[in-house]
Amino acid sequence: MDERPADAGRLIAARDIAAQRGGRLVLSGVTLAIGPGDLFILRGPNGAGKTTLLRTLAGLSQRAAGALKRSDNASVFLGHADGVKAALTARESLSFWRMIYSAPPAIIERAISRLNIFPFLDQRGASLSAGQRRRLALCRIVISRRPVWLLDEPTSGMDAVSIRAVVDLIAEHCRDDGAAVVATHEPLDFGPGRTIMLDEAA
Amino acid sequence: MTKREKRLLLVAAVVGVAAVAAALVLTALNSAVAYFYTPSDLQKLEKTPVGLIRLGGLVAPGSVKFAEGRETEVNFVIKDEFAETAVSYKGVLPDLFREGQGVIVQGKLENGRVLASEVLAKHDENYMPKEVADALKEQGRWKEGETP
Amino acid sequence: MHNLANPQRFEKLAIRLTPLLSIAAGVTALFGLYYALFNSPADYQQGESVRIMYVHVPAAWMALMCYSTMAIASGVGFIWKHPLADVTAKSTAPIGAAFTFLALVTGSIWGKPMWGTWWAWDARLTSVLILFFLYLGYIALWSAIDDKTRAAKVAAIACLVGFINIPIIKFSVDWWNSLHQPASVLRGGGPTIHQSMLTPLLLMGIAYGLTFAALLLISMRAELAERRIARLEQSARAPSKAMIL
Amino acid sequence: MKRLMAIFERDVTLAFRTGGGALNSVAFFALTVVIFALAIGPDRARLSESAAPILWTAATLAAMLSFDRILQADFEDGSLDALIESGDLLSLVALAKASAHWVSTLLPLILATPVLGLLLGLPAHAYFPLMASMVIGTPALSLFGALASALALSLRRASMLITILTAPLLTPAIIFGVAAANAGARGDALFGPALMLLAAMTLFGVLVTPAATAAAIRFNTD
Repeated sequence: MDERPADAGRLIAARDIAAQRGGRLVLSGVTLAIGPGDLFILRGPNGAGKTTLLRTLAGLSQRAAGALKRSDNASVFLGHADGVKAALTARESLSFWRMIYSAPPAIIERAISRLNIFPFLDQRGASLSAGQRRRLALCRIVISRRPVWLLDEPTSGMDAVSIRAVVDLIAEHCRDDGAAVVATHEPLDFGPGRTIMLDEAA
Repeated sequence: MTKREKRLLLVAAVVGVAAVAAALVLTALNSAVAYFYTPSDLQKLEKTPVGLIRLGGLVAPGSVKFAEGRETEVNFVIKDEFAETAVSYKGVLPDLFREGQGVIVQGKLENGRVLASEVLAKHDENYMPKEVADALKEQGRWKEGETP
Repeated sequence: MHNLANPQRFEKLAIRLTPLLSIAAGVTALFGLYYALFNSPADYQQGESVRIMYVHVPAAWMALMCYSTMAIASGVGFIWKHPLADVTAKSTAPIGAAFTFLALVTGSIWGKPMWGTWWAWDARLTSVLILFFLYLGYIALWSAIDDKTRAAKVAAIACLVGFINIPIIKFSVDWWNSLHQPASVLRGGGPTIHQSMLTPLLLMGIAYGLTFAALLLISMRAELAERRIARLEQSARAPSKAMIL
Repeated sequence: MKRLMAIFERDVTLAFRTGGGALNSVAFFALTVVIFALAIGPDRARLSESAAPILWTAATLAAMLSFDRILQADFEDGSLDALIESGDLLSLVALAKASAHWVSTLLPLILATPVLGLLLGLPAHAYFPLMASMVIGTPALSLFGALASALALSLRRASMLITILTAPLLTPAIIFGVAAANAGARGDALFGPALMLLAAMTLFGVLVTPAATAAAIRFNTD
């Protein structure tokens, strides 16, 4: 799986990129290629630039230097915020994202069952717990049908059962020729996968 | 629709909107959107305007008549090329006020006469020493209020 | 970082130019004021009050010029990402606001004896007042956003959108029949100001322009110094590198 | 297009659900008008003369207070990132959001205008010109409001800054809006040209603000 010709079939290829946050250079010299099947766990202490790296790979943040190649609609990004509206029910949120990503209904059914949304499908965002909101947010990631998932602390606020479900979901997505970069402080076990250590010393 | 077609459509829409906006501005500016009415504008109005209006034009020569013994009560006529409007005013006139001078008055229109509450003098874009102005006038090459 | 050489060369140049410009501005202003106050005739209509023109009109020119400078600098910073462009734009704003304020105040002082009012809501006066508020908004935006790279880009957008006001100011007196008189100097068919009055006006215009240049250089240097300090404060922590295991 | 409709629909729904957000604007609008009316005093003639400027000013103030909602909420809860990624041109997303703001905030104000006009003693023939000027001119408010909201996106308490940024850009809308309303009521020839200038302002907004808003969003989410 590791032996592929350079850049062929790559979804996102970053070469020597640097990124700023608040005017300070937080990352530099990062080279990373993401292709189908790749799963990266992104680790590093607070302030090391995990979120910045994810946002840069997502094309949301400008890089300060380096080259970034992304194929069309390569990725979907989940940040710290869930993007769940307090005034909309889970069902309404999902149908909104379904329109945005023009996803077929089957995908939604699958997302709902995998992330166990059903129990609170008709509850408004305001009444959901942090873990429930996080699961709903992950539904959007599934619905997007984008190959590369860029996830920032996807399991924050979740109970053990939900964490297991999310880890399985991500692993399965990568087995199906998807890819993921997961920034996390938790000891999640995805099976095969590589680790990106972000550190001053690294 | 392909991406190219979409982009073309967008460009066409932008150009179209810009053209309409420009046409609207030019049409609007052609008809006078004014700080004040001229006497001929007033004649053309269908209804008498309610409330305060502004009227601008030249003070008709020979029309300025002060009330007897008082300098702060004055009647005069404002004219443009085609029409005239009578004005009454109580108050202090600006330094530049004189016959033939461009003025703007603000007040209520009653029975075709403006009862002004304010008189503003408008000066033109010509600046020159008095001697030059006199000389030009003497030679008949220039009249106050026009561009030399 | 990669373009540090350029600002440094600029600073060397600025240090040498600032005193020259200041002296030139002072000398021109002295000549200009001498002509304006003592060696130019009174106007056939306005009498001695016309002398306010020599401080008012150049201030109004500078108000427009500064905003145009800001807009051009913003555009340049936007497209070519030249490191000095957004320093120029930012440093011009307070100077432009001051000139606009000066134009408004002197205009008001001129308006009272001539027109008979301190202020009128005609197109020219209103659009210049709006210009003043555009300057204030631009300055407020800069000071509200801490991250200077971001502030530069965001303020540039605000500046460019507000540029629509500049042609409106210039042509307001032609488009609408306003209380304010039409253009006398920059008009088709040549100036309508007698030479004896045009000379002091242009001298004062040059003095104002030189003053602007000197002030701009000083405030740009201050801004560059401030940025250097900010950079020093931040460099405590090296950027992270990535190691893929 | 379907995506843009979805964004538009969601924003309108949210505006009416979130603590009566849109209705709060109507309440603010009405209260401002009442305060103006009380401040001017019982002179009926003066009141009806000032009706158009009061209603235009109050509507603009109400709009200004709601500008920060256009993008700030989406920015804070993370859905703005998702909309940026959604694949549609961000300018069009901005346009959809500005339209939603107009429908959910300004349209209710315009609908409330006749009632408040009654309160101010607006003469019968003055309603149509006033409403026409508001329908044609107020979209410009939403468009420039979306831009200001995007410019101030990364700031916590942005509504003061947004007011400072939008006031100079919106002044012409109030000037020509009131000019059109008054001219229409007087039946003089200025009505048409003033409406045209208003329409031109709105079109200028359509032309310039979406791209500027999109750029500002990108820089502020950077």
